[in-house]
This record gives sequence, structure tokens and C-alpha cells, in this order.
Amino acid sequence: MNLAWKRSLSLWLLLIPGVGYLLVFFGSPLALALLGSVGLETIGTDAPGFTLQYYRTMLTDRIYLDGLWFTLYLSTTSTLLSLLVALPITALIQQSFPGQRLFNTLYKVPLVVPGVVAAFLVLTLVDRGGLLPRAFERLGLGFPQLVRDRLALGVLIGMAWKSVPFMVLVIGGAMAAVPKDVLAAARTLGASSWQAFLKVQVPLALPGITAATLLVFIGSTGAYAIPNLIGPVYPLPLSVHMYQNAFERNQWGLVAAMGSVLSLTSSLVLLAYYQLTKGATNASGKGV
Amino acid sequence: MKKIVLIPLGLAALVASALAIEPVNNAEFNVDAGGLNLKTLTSKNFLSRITPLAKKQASLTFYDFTESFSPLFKDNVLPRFEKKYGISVKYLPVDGAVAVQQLIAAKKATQPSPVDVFFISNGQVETAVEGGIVANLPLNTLLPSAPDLNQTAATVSRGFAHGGVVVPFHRNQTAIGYNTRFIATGSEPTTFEELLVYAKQNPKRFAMTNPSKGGSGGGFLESAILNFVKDEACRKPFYDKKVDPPQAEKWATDCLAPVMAYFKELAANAEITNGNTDTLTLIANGAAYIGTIWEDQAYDFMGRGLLPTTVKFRLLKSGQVGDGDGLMIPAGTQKLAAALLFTNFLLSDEIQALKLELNGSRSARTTLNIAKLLKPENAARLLPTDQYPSLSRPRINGDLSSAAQKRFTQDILQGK
Amino acid sequence: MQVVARASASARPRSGRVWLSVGLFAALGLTLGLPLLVAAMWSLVNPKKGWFAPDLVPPSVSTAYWQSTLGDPSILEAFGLSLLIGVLVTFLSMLLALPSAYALARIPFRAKRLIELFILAPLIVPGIIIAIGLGTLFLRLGLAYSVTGVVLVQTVGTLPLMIRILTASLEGIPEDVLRAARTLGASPWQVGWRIIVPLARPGFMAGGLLTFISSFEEFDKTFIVGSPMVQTLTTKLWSFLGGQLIIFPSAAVVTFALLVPTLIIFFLAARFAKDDVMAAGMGKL
Amino acid sequence: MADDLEVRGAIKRYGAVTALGGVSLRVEQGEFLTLLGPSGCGKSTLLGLIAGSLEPDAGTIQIGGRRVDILPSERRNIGMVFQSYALFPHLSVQENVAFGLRMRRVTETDIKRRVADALEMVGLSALSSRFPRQLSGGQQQRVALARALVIEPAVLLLDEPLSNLDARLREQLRDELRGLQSRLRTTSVYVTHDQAEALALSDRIAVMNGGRIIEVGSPLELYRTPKYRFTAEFLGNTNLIRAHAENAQLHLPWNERLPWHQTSSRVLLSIRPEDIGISSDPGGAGLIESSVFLGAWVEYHVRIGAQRLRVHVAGGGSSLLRSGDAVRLHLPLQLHTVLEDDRVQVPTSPADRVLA
Repeated sequence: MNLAWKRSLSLWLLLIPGVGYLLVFFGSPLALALLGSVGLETIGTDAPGFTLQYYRTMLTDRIYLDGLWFTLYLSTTSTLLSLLVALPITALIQQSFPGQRLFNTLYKVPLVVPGVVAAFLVLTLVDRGGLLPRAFERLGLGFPQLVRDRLALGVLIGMAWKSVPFMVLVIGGAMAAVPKDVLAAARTLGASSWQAFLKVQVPLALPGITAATLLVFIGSTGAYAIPNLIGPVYPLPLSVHMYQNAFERNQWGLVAAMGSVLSLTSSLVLLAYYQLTKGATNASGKGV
Repeated sequence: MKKIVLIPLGLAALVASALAIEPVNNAEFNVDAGGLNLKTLTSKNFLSRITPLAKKQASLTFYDFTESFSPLFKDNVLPRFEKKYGISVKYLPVDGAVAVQQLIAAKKATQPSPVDVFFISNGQVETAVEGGIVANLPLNTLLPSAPDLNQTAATVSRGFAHGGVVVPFHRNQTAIGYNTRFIATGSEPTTFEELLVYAKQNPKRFAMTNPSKGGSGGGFLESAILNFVKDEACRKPFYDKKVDPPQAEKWATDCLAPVMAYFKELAANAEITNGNTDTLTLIANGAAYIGTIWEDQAYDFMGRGLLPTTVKFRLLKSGQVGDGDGLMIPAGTQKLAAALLFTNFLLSDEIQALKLELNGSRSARTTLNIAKLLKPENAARLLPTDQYPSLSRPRINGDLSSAAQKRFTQDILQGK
Repeated sequence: MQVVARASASARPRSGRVWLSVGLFAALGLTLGLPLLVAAMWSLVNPKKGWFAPDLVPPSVSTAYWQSTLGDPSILEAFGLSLLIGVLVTFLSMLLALPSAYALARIPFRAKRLIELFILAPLIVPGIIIAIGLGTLFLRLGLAYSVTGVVLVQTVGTLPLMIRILTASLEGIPEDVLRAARTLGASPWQVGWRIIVPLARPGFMAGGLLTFISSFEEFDKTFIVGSPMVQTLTTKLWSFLGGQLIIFPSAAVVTFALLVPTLIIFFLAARFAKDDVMAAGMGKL
Repeated sequence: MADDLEVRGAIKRYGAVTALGGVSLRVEQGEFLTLLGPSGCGKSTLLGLIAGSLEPDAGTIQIGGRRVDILPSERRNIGMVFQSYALFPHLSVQENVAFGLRMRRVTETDIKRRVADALEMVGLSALSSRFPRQLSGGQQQRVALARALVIEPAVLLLDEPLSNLDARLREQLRDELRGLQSRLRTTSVYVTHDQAEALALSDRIAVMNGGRIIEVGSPLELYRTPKYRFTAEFLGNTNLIRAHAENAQLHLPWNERLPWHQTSSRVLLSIRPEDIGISSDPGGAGLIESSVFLGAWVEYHVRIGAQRLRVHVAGGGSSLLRSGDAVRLHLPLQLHTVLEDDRVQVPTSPADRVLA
């Protein structure tokens, strides 16, 4: 009994630095936001007292509702686009080729490029009158509008540009972790290298692929600079509304409500993922 | 024309300076005066009483919300100020909106202000004053270097009457910019109606800043309101200082039909952009031939080689709105004397003239002779003198403006 | 088995691998090289001449923007501060993450799943919410506009990744090795310091690199908690390239000012940090 | 440094599963004892309890008369060699061996000398600056051994140390280990499921099954005269023959009777295949069903009555017989009986332990 107690004490002592830190420095602003979203706390003037007005505004005003859908559209589409680009690249760089080391370093560069720089690069290149449209015009060709366009194609390109390296990194790691013997076995059984990739390596790397997809999805719900600078004028994603309301209109309660709705949406996606993969992790997970 | 405008302004200045002889108002001050008797401070005894105290304080921190004024301050103003008074200034370019929130939060936490003088956007003044972070000093009459301030600009920003606690350092003007490579001077649209005709003939060649993302668009929207709203009841609240947001929303619902009808047609043929810079970039790229601009920003861009000199500006005949930004002293400052001295310096003839030359930034000082201060090639980067200031109009009440922007988003952008 | 694997590797004709290389580098050139080339041209625009349509290259080249941007001593200062904060955040994250990662990796307990989920939460909640909330709190604690405050708030964002990567890394240490150390007379502390820490090095490297990078490019939290007193390179960048104003040539210069040091760090790190460790930390949620 | 080791009433459960059901065991000073049994029999659990990597639910462990089960692993002064070698991958061979000495704050000069001696002892002096990943399996195992021995432990624990090696190397290391043991006389507990290792190395063997010790004895005793059927079957090959006794006669399952002295009516005989003689005899009752040539001997499968027996014939005369030949079998003069393993039942509650 004493021993069990001692053991759980040492467990909690181990958890305190990391988990405790997050509990304090993440938990308190989160609590502040949750209180703020129902009018019980505010950062500027006095709190108005309990109200659901912010959630009502957020969920009934069409501007914000469209913002929520647009956020989801951007996240989903850019994540799928990234996945579509990242998968073949990951497959290809599993092979050895001349200059592999250099490529492996260079492809990660967009990882460290801030969103605002990515937006700037998109602008210089494909905005109306940007370099590519100029070049196309010289050739007598038209160039599609990719900035401020209804489908936010430029935004999607910019967001995918930033997230593809991350996906390649994570998925590549998952694929590299698939034992070579298993792949060799598939080859001896008559699979071509492409079949072995598709039928053996991809399924075995699936946890890594879904994890990368989810992380990119969650990360992109907060994207601000890229849609703000090169996105369509309407709708604006929730992140942009959050900035505008926080800094231009001093509407902390509304910002907190938007943040809560956005977090809740991401959490639901994550929970769905857990529910769907429950069986899979149990099958492949460790005993203890 | 110019004289006619200047005379009443000059009169106002005279009245103001006459008033300034009286001691500063007797109300409670919300600022730590640090050994300075604010009740007996006047513009007459300002320099003699402030200067020694300021020199003792030796340094101050200055926030600048703009990006474009940084060369003016860093390379010109601050060295001159330091040389003159031996007071060093820590210069920090900030995001104005975030800084205001920080100051409000600091006040709530009963912390001293990290800044002593804040060059603040007019759009933030209401938030700042209501957040209680502005020292309640009558800067509009107190500063000896600026006895001739346009008192409207010095006491009201975007319809919000602050009574003079924010002093106008900088005035600017929204306008139309057009590239003479595509539109010859003389044939450019001069009215809202002509602009619509041009836009229809040249789809996507007119670039308009989204009003909720940039002042050149917001100003354009307000100018259109001034032009199209004819009903007297609807015009009445334009410069009413006591409109609240629900009233503004009702006004937007009731009064803006003709404006929205105009923009519906215009927007269908225009490119709506994500900001002031965005519009200028489209004009520079040759993708747009004409667009909504800020005069000073376009002046600045031309100086940096970011806008071709073939671009010219004009004001539509029905008038376009101008605005400005001011200096405030935070209530939480620990260096009031130094802050006051620096504010006074920034309003001096010397700095106001320099600012015009470097940034195309207009002044609220009514007796400065702008025409004489500028070289011809720089004057060519400004609005023609026959249009400014005669066609300049003050911005309407900020709440009305916000409500109109929301209408614009709902009626024009949402449906687009 | 090995023979089979080798045979299939050499079965791929050499020319095929060259074409693969050509294709991949061409894609890289188009998506990375071209934008950076255009940025380079913008950074060299002559402010007296400009660069307007329909010209495909600037009509006149000058280093004026480089001089005016990099000549600003506050840029160098901001760069130094970015490095300092990056290093501090990295070490703080490692220090805080190690014990928790150890517990998560090696001690079975009931609430583990819950705690794993909680650790992910800071990645889900938008940064601006955390930043504003914590910024307000720090003001009351006197931590606002301080390097300490910025380090603390950035760590909220980097700790989850560090814990995950270290957990993955610690899971890979065989139990026997730890037992062996104990039987040889090492106390739990000694096992931690002499065995676990050195063996978790790949995890520290990968986690450290990611942490450093995300600290270096972090904007929201640094901006709200630290700005304008604490200016990192990224928040400094905002004044050239953000909000309402994008000055293309300055933005281009700053892009390179930001990219070159991070690239150097990347190349250095590529020698120490293994991709797979980095990936392993995120490979499962 | 060697001490004696005593385990009393050790119990270890994992949830509803009882891994160790009340084990008591004494290992004398300098003795080499092997825990032998199939996988899952609890031998590794017992070793873990002694090493301190597991905590017993009940029972005590003493080393040199000092109770150690309450001490953490590092304070029990034991050396352990792991199946996986468990070398520290970030330390060189030399540093691996020195690790335990450093933990004991031995002076640097002493460390140097003792590490060199230990490496010399296992024949790895030349590889001292290499890292574990640069060594072969056998070399790694030698390092592990040197690392465990250099601290002069009170008890040396070896957990299937040879099972990851190939057959030839395993025999070689086994012999080296025996040489070392006879020189050093360290009290050792050796866990294996390989009976040949157990026979070759041990002073005594404890045969385990189902979380208990079946019986303990010298290799010779256990091989020649096992008390229990499990021991007889697990340690080497055997033929088990059920017979019944009546009127001082033993009735074998084929029509053969032998004089018998015991009174019990049911008897289980254990006869090693090499103890049965065989001769070609057309009138014999046995019939060769098949034979397997195993080099040193031939194994014949002989049917006699309802019984099938294995018979090993070694030497030159081993290849005379063919399938289908009729043979006569010669049982040894001394027949050995074993007991059924009824008592080999893991207790599931402390009450059972008391009964045992």
C-alpha cells in the first residue's frame, strides 16, 4: 500500500514540470478565454456579466458564420492539397537518387518561412501584374486570377506550400519505420516496387499519415497572414475576424467565443479521429 | 479659394491661443505630474517650467503606430530633439491596436505605462480615451509651438469628441490615384458617376480598397455617403458626436440605399483589394489603372520607387474625406515633462515642414505655408492645390462609418 | 533477404535515378527557387527607378534597400534576441519535458490517455487566445514586455512537441539497459543523467531543432506579450511586412535576413538530428 | 565477495495471473545454480525479484544474511547479464565495464586496472575503445559478462545469456563461462530453458514449471533419478511407461513381467532411451518402425505391444537395424519410477501457499 502510494507520488512528481507548466500557463489563459466568452471576464474595460450574446452573435451573424465555414473550407482543402502533393514526393524520396542529402535539407525550408513571407512570395509571383502574369502576357497567354479570388486558390497554394514539407517529414519518418524485411518479403511474393509501396508501406505508415494530416488541419485553422493578405475580400476566415475584433474593435468576448468555437471544432475532428482509429491502435499498440 | 478657408481657421486659432493663456482646466488630472503644478501650467509658462524638469528626466519612450514615418523619426526628428535638449528618445514602431490594448491592460493591472508619447491612429482614439489611458491634458491649447491648430482636428477624431487630449500631428487625405500611362490627365473621372462609367468600360481596372481593411476604401465609402445621401435626417448625424452603435446601425439600414445601389454596380466591375498597399501595388503593377489611395502613402511610395511617377492624384468634385493621426500622452507616464516637451517639439514649424517633405504628410497647423516649403518635384507628388484643401471633408462619425462598412460587407461583398 | 533487397535496388537503372533527381530538383526550383529569385530581384530594386509592369527584371539595380534595412542596428539586435530567446525556450522546454516524457513513455498509469490529449490542446487552441489571455496575466505579474515573459509564453507552444518527441524517443530505450544500470549500482538519478539523457539525445536534437525553429518564427505570442519592448526578428519583420503595409523590397530583404540564419541552422542540424526521430514524435497522436 | 542467497516464499502476481507462487530457494556461497524451465514458468520473474527490477507481493530475499528485497536494485550488490546484453550504446566497451565501478566511486586508477583485468579475462582487451554496435553478438555478451563481474558482485545473475547466439558460439561461451566460474567461484543464478546448458554449467539445477520449483538437485541426480515426471521429460529424453504391480511383479504394457519390490499398484517408469539395449531377433516382440540417424547415435522408434519406445544406440553397431526388423529390447536392471506432477499447480490465493 505504502509502496503504491510512493510510486504514484513519484509519477506525479515526474509529470509536474511539463504537464503542470501547461496546466498553469496554458490553462489559465484558456480559462480566461472561456470566462470571457460568456461575459464573466474581460481584458480591457469591466466585464459585462454572464451573457451568451457573444456565442449568439458568432453563430447567427452571417459574416461570422460564413467565416467559420470558410475557415473549414480553407483548412480541409489546403490539407487535402498538401496530402496530395506530399504523398508522391514522400514515395519518391524513399528511393536513393543523386543529391538526396541536399534535397532533404532544402525541401524543409518552407517550414521556417513565416506565413506573412509566404503570402508576400505568392503576391510577387502570381498577383495580377505579378511576375508570372507579366511573363505570360509577353507570351500572349492569359493567367488565372489566384489572388483575391472567390475560391482562394492563392491562399490554398500558400498554405499548402508551407505544410507540404511538414507532411513529407512526418510521413517519411513513418514510412522509414516500416521494416525493410517486410517490404522485401512483399517483393519476393511478386509485388512490384510500386505495389509494395501502395499495398504494404502506405498501410503500415497510415498512423503517421493521418497524424500528419490532422496536425496540418489543426494548424491551418489558425492561419491568419496568408488569407488576410491574399484571400478573397469575402468571406474572411475566423482567424482574421478574431484579429480585427481583438485589436480594432476591442471585442474580447466575441474573440473568445470565436476561439472557443474554433477549438471545439478542431477537438471534434480529433475525437472523431480517435474514435475511428481506436481499433487500429489497439491492434498494433503495445501491451503495457 | 485657399484664403477663404484659411481665414476662419486662423480666427479659430486666435481664439484658441487666447484661451490658452488661462490656466489649464481645474478638473482632476489623471496623470502623475511629478512635481509639476498642472493647474497653473499655460502655453506661456510652458517652456520655462517644463524644460528644466524634462532635462532632468533625461529620456522617454515613444511609440509610433505607422510604418512609413520611421525614417522621419529615427533619422531626423530624434537626433534633432536630442541635440536640442539632451533628452534621449527610445523609438519603437508598434502595432497601434495592440499597443492600445496593452496600455489598457497595463492600466487595469495598475502598472505604469511603458510609453511616454504615443503617435496613435485616429481610429484608436475613442478606444484609448474610453479605456482611460489618455492623460487628460488640453494639448490643443497648451503647446506653445502650435498656437494655430485647426481646432476641429484638434478636438474631434472621426466624430469622437475628445476635447483636445490628442493633438493632431499628421493630417492625410483620401483621393483617387490614376496612372497617366492609361488615363490622360484631363480625361480622368472627376465624379462618382464618371468613375462608374469608367469602371464599366474597363472591368477590373478600378481598384478599391475593402473599407474594413484599409482607410483609403473606408474614406472612399464615406465620400460616397457624403455625395449620395441627400435626406436631411440622414445627413444630420454625420458630424454628431453622440451617435451610439445601435443608432448607427439603424442609420445604416435606413439611409444607405442609394450608396449601396451605387456600389453594387461599381463593385461588379471593380477589383476590391485587401488593403491600402494592395491597391497601390495593383496600380504599380499596371493591373489597375485607377484606384482609391491615401495621398501621403502614395507620396511615400513614389519616393521609394514603389509607385511610378506617371501616377497622379485627384479629389472627386463632390469632395473626399481626409483624416489624421495624433499624439497622446499616456495617463500612466512617469515622465510627463519630457513627454510634453517632445510633443511640443513635434508640432513645431521645423518638424511639421520636414514631415511634409519626407512623407507628404499634411499639417493641422493653419498658418504654415505649405506651398513655400516644398520643392516642385515633391509638390508634384501631392494633390493639385486647386483641389486640396478645398475638396477635403472631415471624416464622419466613427460609429456611422463602422456601420456603413458592415452594410458594405453584407450588401456588396457577401452578395458578390 | 538482404540479397533480394540489394538486387532490387540495383535493378533500378541509373538513368532512372538521375531523372528522379532532375524531376525533384526541378519541382524544388519552381516552388522554392523561383519565388526566392523574384524576392532577390525585389530586394535589389533601385528606389529611384522602381520596377513596374511590364518589365520582367528591374531596370536598374541598387543595394539601397539592403543598406537601409540591414543598416538598421535594431535588426541585428532583434536577430541576437531571437537567438537568445530560441536557445532559452529550447532549454526550458527540454528541462520541463524530460520528466513528463519519461513518465509518459515508461510508466503505465490510468490517466495517461487523458494527459496525452491535454498536452495536444495548446496546438488546438488558437495562439491569439493564449497570447491575449497570458499577456493580460503577465501584465499583472509584471512579466509583460520582458524576455522572461516571451520565453514563458513561447514555451506553451513548444512544450507539447518536445514532450511528444522525447516520449517517442524514450519509448525506444530497452528496459534491460536501465535495469542493467541499476544492478551496476546506479541510483534512479544516476540512471537518468548517465543513461536516459545520453540515449535520448536524438530526441533532444530533433525536439530541440523543432523548438528552436518554432521559437524563431513564432509571431502571435511574442508580439502580444513582448512587443514593442522585446523585438525578435519575426516581430520586427511585421513593421516591414505586415498589417496594412507591405513594402516589397524591404520585405524581400527581411525574408533573406530571416531565411539565411535559419538555413544555416538547418544545415548544421541536419548533421545531428535525424528526421525519423522528429517524425516519430508526431507520427502518432 | 561471494555470498549465499536465500529466497523465501516469494510470490508475484500480475493481476489475476500468478507468475510465481510461493517459491523458496537457497543458493550456497560460490554455488552455480540454474533455474531451468519452459518459457513462462516464472524463472525470469524469480530472477527479476532477486535483481530488484521487480517487487515481490510476498516473501523475502536475503543475500549474505542481509535482507535485500526492501533495497533498490543498485544497493543489492549484484551483477546481472541480460539476454539482450543491455550494453549502454552510448558508451565504449571500456566505459561500459567501468560503469559499475564509477557508481561505486572507485578511484580512477583502480578503475583502469580492474577494467583492463576484466577485459583481459573475457579476451576483449583489443576492443576496449569500440562501441557496442561495432561488436559481434558473442563479443557483446563477453562485455556484458565483464561488466557484471568487474564489480565483484555478491551474486551474479544470468538471464538466458547465451540464447541470442548461434549454436557453435553458444557452446564456446558456455565452456568459457564454466572456466570462469570454476576460477572465480561467484555465487551465480543462471536462467535458461536449454537443458544442455543447465547440465554443463550447474552445481545444482532448480527445475521450474507453472510458477513453482519442481525439484532441485545436482545435474546427475536430476538426470538419473528425477523425482517427477516433469523433470524427467524436460531434462533430456525419456520413455514413460505406465505399469502396474501385483504380487511382487511388475506388469509392463506388453507381455513382460519383472520382479518388483514396491507395493503401490500403479507405477510410472522413466527409462532413458540410451539405457535400453536392443538386439536383432526375429522372434523378438519389438518392431522397428523408423530410425533417425543423429551422428553420434541412432534413434530407433520401436513398437512393442501398445507402447512405442525410443531407443538410442551409440557407437559402431548402431547402423545394423532397419525399419520392419523384429528386435528384442533389454531394459536396465535398475528401473526408476517418477511421480506425476499433481502438485505442480499454481496456488491462486495465499491459502494455497500454506497448504503447500
